[in-house]
Amino acid sequence: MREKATTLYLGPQHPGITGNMMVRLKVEGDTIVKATTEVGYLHRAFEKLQERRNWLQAFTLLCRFCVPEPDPVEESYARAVELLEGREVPERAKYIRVLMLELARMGAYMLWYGGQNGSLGLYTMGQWSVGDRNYILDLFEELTGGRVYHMYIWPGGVRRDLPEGFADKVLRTMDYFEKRLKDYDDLMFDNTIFQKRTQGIGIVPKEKAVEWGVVGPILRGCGIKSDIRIDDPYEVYDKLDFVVPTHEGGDIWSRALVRREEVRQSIRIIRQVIEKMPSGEIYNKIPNPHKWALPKGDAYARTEAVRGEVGMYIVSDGSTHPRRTHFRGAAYVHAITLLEKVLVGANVADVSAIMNSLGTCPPEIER
Amino acid sequence: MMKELKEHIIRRVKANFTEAEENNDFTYDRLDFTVKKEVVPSLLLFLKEEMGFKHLSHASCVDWLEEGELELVFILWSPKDKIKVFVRTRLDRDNPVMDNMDNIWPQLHTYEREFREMFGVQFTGLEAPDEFILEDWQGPPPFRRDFDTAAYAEKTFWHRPGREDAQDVRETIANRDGEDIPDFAKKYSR
Amino acid sequence: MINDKNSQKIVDIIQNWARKHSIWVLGYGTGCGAIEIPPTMTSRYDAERLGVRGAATPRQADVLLITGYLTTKTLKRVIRVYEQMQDPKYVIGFGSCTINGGMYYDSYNTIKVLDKYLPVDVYINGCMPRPEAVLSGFGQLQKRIAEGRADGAKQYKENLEWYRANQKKIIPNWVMPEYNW
Amino acid sequence: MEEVLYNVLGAIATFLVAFVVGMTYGGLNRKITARVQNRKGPPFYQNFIDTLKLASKKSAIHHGVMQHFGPAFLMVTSVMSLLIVPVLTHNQWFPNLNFHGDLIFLLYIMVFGPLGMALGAGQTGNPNSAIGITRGLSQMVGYEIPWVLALVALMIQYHTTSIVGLMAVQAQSGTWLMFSSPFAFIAAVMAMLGMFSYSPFDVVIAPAEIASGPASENGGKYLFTMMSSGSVFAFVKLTLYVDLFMGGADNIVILLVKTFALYMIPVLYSLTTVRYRTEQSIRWFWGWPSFFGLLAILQAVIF
Repeated sequence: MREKATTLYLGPQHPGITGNMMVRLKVEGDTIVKATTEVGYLHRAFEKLQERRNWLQAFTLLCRFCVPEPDPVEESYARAVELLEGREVPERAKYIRVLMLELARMGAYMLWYGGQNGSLGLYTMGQWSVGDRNYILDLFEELTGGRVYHMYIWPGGVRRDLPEGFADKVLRTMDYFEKRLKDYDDLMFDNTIFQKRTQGIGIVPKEKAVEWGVVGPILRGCGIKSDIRIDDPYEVYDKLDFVVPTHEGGDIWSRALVRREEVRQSIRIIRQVIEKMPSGEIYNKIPNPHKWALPKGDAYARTEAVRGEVGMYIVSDGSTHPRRTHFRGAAYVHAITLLEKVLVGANVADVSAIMNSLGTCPPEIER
Repeated sequence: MMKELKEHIIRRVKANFTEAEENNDFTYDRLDFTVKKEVVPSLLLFLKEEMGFKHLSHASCVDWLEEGELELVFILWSPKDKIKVFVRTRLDRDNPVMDNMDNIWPQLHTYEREFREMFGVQFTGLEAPDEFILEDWQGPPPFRRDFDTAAYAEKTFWHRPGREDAQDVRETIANRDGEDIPDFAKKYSR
Repeated sequence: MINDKNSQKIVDIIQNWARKHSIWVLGYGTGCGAIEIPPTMTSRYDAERLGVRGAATPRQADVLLITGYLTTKTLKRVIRVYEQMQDPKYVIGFGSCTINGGMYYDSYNTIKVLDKYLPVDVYINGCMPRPEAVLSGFGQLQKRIAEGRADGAKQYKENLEWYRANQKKIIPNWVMPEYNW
Repeated sequence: MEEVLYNVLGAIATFLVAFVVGMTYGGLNRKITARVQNRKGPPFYQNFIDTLKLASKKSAIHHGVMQHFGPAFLMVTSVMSLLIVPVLTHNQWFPNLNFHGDLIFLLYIMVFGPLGMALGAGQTGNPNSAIGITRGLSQMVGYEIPWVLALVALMIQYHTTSIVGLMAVQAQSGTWLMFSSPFAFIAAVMAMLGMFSYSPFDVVIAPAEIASGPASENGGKYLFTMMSSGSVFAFVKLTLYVDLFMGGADNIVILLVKTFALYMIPVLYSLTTVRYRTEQSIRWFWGWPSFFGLLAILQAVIF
C-alpha cells in the first residue's frame, strides 16, 4: 500500500535553504516523489534597470547578481562590451583580472565549505572556512575598497593598479590557505560520516548531464572534463598551467572532491599570475560615459564561476544605453530543472546538502 | 582552421535549411543564423543531434519596439568543435506565438516560462503555471520596452523624500517637511 | 507586590537586560545582505559573544533582520513571518535599499521604504554594510532595548490599520490570517 | 512531618542545583564549541540570560491544549527522574525516592518525555515538528538497545535493580563499575551520545533539514520550559552515569568533576562530526554499541 503523499514546503524562511527561494516537496514517508522550485523572491528586474542606465552605470548593478562571487559577472559584462566594441585590454589588466577571478573563486569555495558542512551539521567547518574567507576579503578591500562588491573589472581593463606590496600579501595569504586546507581535509574529507552522508546522494547522470545544461564543477563531478577556462579560454588562462580535476560518480562526494582540488588549483594559478605579471598600463580609457555609444549588434561572453558557466548577453542599438542585457547564471539551470530531477527519490534529510552541492544561488535565477 | 570549420557548418546547415541566413562576419568563434520562427525547432534539433551543439548556453529575448518585433536568440555551444552558434528569429510583437521546445533541452522550459511572463511570448504547448517570478502581477509584461518601470515605481511605492536631486543628502533629510507620515511613524522614519 | 510601580520598574530593568543580551536573529536571508551575516556570525567578528545567535523558526526569534531590498513577493512572506514572531520583537533594516530604495529606486518589484510596512527599530546603512556596521547596529538595538525604546511591535499593534492599508496597497491578493497575538 | 518538610525542601534544592549545573554546562558547551571554532564565544552564563529572556516574552502562542503537553511532559520527566537518581551519597539534603526496581522505572520514565513531546508536536500542525519527533522516537529505538543491554547486564551481574544497590556494590568492592564491567560502560557511554543528541546524532533538531524539529512552533515560555527541562535532564543523565559507573560522589565538587568529564565526551565528539541520517544513526546504535552490550551480558552471565 502506498503511503499518502504530504507536501512539505522548504522555504522561503528555512535555515536549510540557500538564499531566498522555496522548494515544494511531495513526500511519501522520507522519500521525495516530486519537487518543484519556486523562485521570484529576489526579482529586482536588473536587466530592465540596466536599460535605463548608460553602459557604465549599468556596470554598477552587476555585482548584485550573485553576491557570493560577483567578479565573474563583472568579467562577463566587461568582456562582452569589449567584444562588441573591439576594445583591446592591456596585458597587465588581463593578469590582474585573472588574479581577481581566482581570489573570488577561492572566497566562494570557502563559503561553499561552510554551506555544505552546515547543511550536514558540521558547524566547525563553516566557522573556520568563513572566518578564513575574511583574509581573502581583506585583499579585496585593499585592492578595490569593497569587501563584497568590488566593481573592479570594468570595460577596458581594471579600475586600479595593485598597491605596493600587494603581491607579497597575496602570496602570504596563499601560504596560509595551503596550511589551512590540510586542516579542512582532516575535518571534512577524512570524516567517515561525511563520506557516508555524501556518497551516492544527489546523483547527476553522466550521459544526460551535457544535454541537461549541467556546467562547472557539477559536470566535472560527473567525470566530464569541461571548463570554460580551457575550452573557450579568456584573458590569459591559456598561458597558465593548471589542471581541471574530474571525478566519476556524479554524487555530492565527487563534486566535493572536485571543488577541493579546484581550490588548490586556484592557489597554483594565483602564484603563477603573480610571477608572470608584466608591468604596463592597466586601463584602456573609455570615452565620457554619457556619450559612450556602443556599435549596433550583440555579444555574448561567458566565464567560469564556482557554480559553473555564467554569461552575459548584451544587445546594443547603437545608443549610449543598452538595448537589452541578459545574464545567464548557472543556477538558472541547476536550481530549477536539474534540482527538480535530482531531488526525486532523494531523502528529505539530504535536500539541503544537495542544494548546496549544486551551487544553488537564487539571485542569479530571477535577477 | 576556425574558418574552415565555420564554412563546414554553414554548408551543412544550408543544405538542410535553405532559407537560413548566415552571418559570418565575426573574427572570433561565433556564427549567426537567422531563420523564420517555424524552422527554429527543427534547426535547433538538427544542430543538437547532427552537428554536436549539445550545450544550450543561453537563450534570450530582445524587444525591438520601433520595428514592432520581438527577437528570440538561442546561443549554442559545441563542446566538440569549441564554437558558438547563434540562432535568431523574429516574432510579431503584437501576437508573439512560438512552438514549445522544452523537449529539445529541458532547461528551455525555464527560459520559456520567463519569456512568457516577462515579454508575453506565448509558447503553444508549454505546460507550466502562469506565474514564475512575479506574483499577482496586473500590469503588462514588464520587460517590454513600452513598460516604464520608473513611472510604475513612482506610482506604486512610497518614496522617501530627499533623493530627487543630487544635493547634499544630509541637508535634504534635515530640511524634510511636509511629508505625509503620521506622527507615530515619524519616530521610525528618521 | 508585582503591581507596585517601583518593583515593576526593577522587573523591567532585569527583563530588558536579559532581552538585550540575548538576541536571537531569525535565519531568513531576504536579500543580498545575507552574504555578510555568515562573516558576522563566524570566527573573526563572532556576534555570539554579544549574545546574538541564529534562530531557526519565527516562533523562537526576537529579531527580524531584513537583509536588503524586499520584493513584493518577499514582503508578503516577511509580514507573515513578522506576525508569527513572539512579542517583544524587533526589526532591523539592513542596507540602503531598506531605507530609501538604494540602487533599486526605479524597480517595479521592490519596496523602497521599509518603515511604511513594518516598524523598524534600527537601520543599518551601507551597501553592503560591513560586519562591523552590523555589530554596531546590534549595539544600537541593545541600547534601545535597555532604555525600553525598542517598542516597534507595540506601535505595530496599535496602528495596525495604517500598516495594513500600506501593505494591502502593495499586495493585491491578500490571503493571510489576521494579526491576533 | 518534619521529614516530609525536609524532603520537599531538599527536592527543591536538588532541582535548583540541577538547573544551575545543567545550564552552566550548556553555557560551557557553547564556550568550548566557540574556542574550538576559533572564536571568543558567549559568556558561560549565556544560557541563563537566554532562558530569562524566553521566560519574559510577553506572548506565547499555542495551537491547542495538546501543545502544552510537550514541554510539560518533558519537565515532568526531568523532575521525576531527578528525584529517583541519588545526587550525593550520604547527604540528607539531597533526598531520593529510590526503591527496589527504580532502574527499571527509570528506563520507562526516560521514554516518557519524548512521547509527551510527540503529542504536543502533533498539535502544532507544523510538518517539521512531526518529522522531528518521528526521527526522535526512531533514534530512541536505536540507543535504547545498548542502554538496556548495559543496564540488564549490571542487574544480572550484581543481582540488584536499584541504583543505590549498585552504588553499594561499588562502595564495598572499592572499584568502580566502569572497571569491573567495562563492556557495559562502553555500551552505556555510546548510548549516551544518542541520549544527548548532539552531533552526529542531532537528527531531532537538525536545523538545516527540519528547522528545529519538535520545537519549531514553541516560542517564549514553551521554549523556556523545554530548555530548562533539557538542562535538568542533562544533569540527571550525567549524575546517573556517575552513580552507576563511577561510584557516585561524596560531595558536590567530586560530582561536578566527574559529570563534567563525562559531559565532555558527547560535546567534543559533536564538534568534529557531520550529522547522521536517522536510519544511519539507528544502524550505528545497533552495531558496535549493541555488540558491547551483548558482551556485557555475556560477562555478567559467565562471571
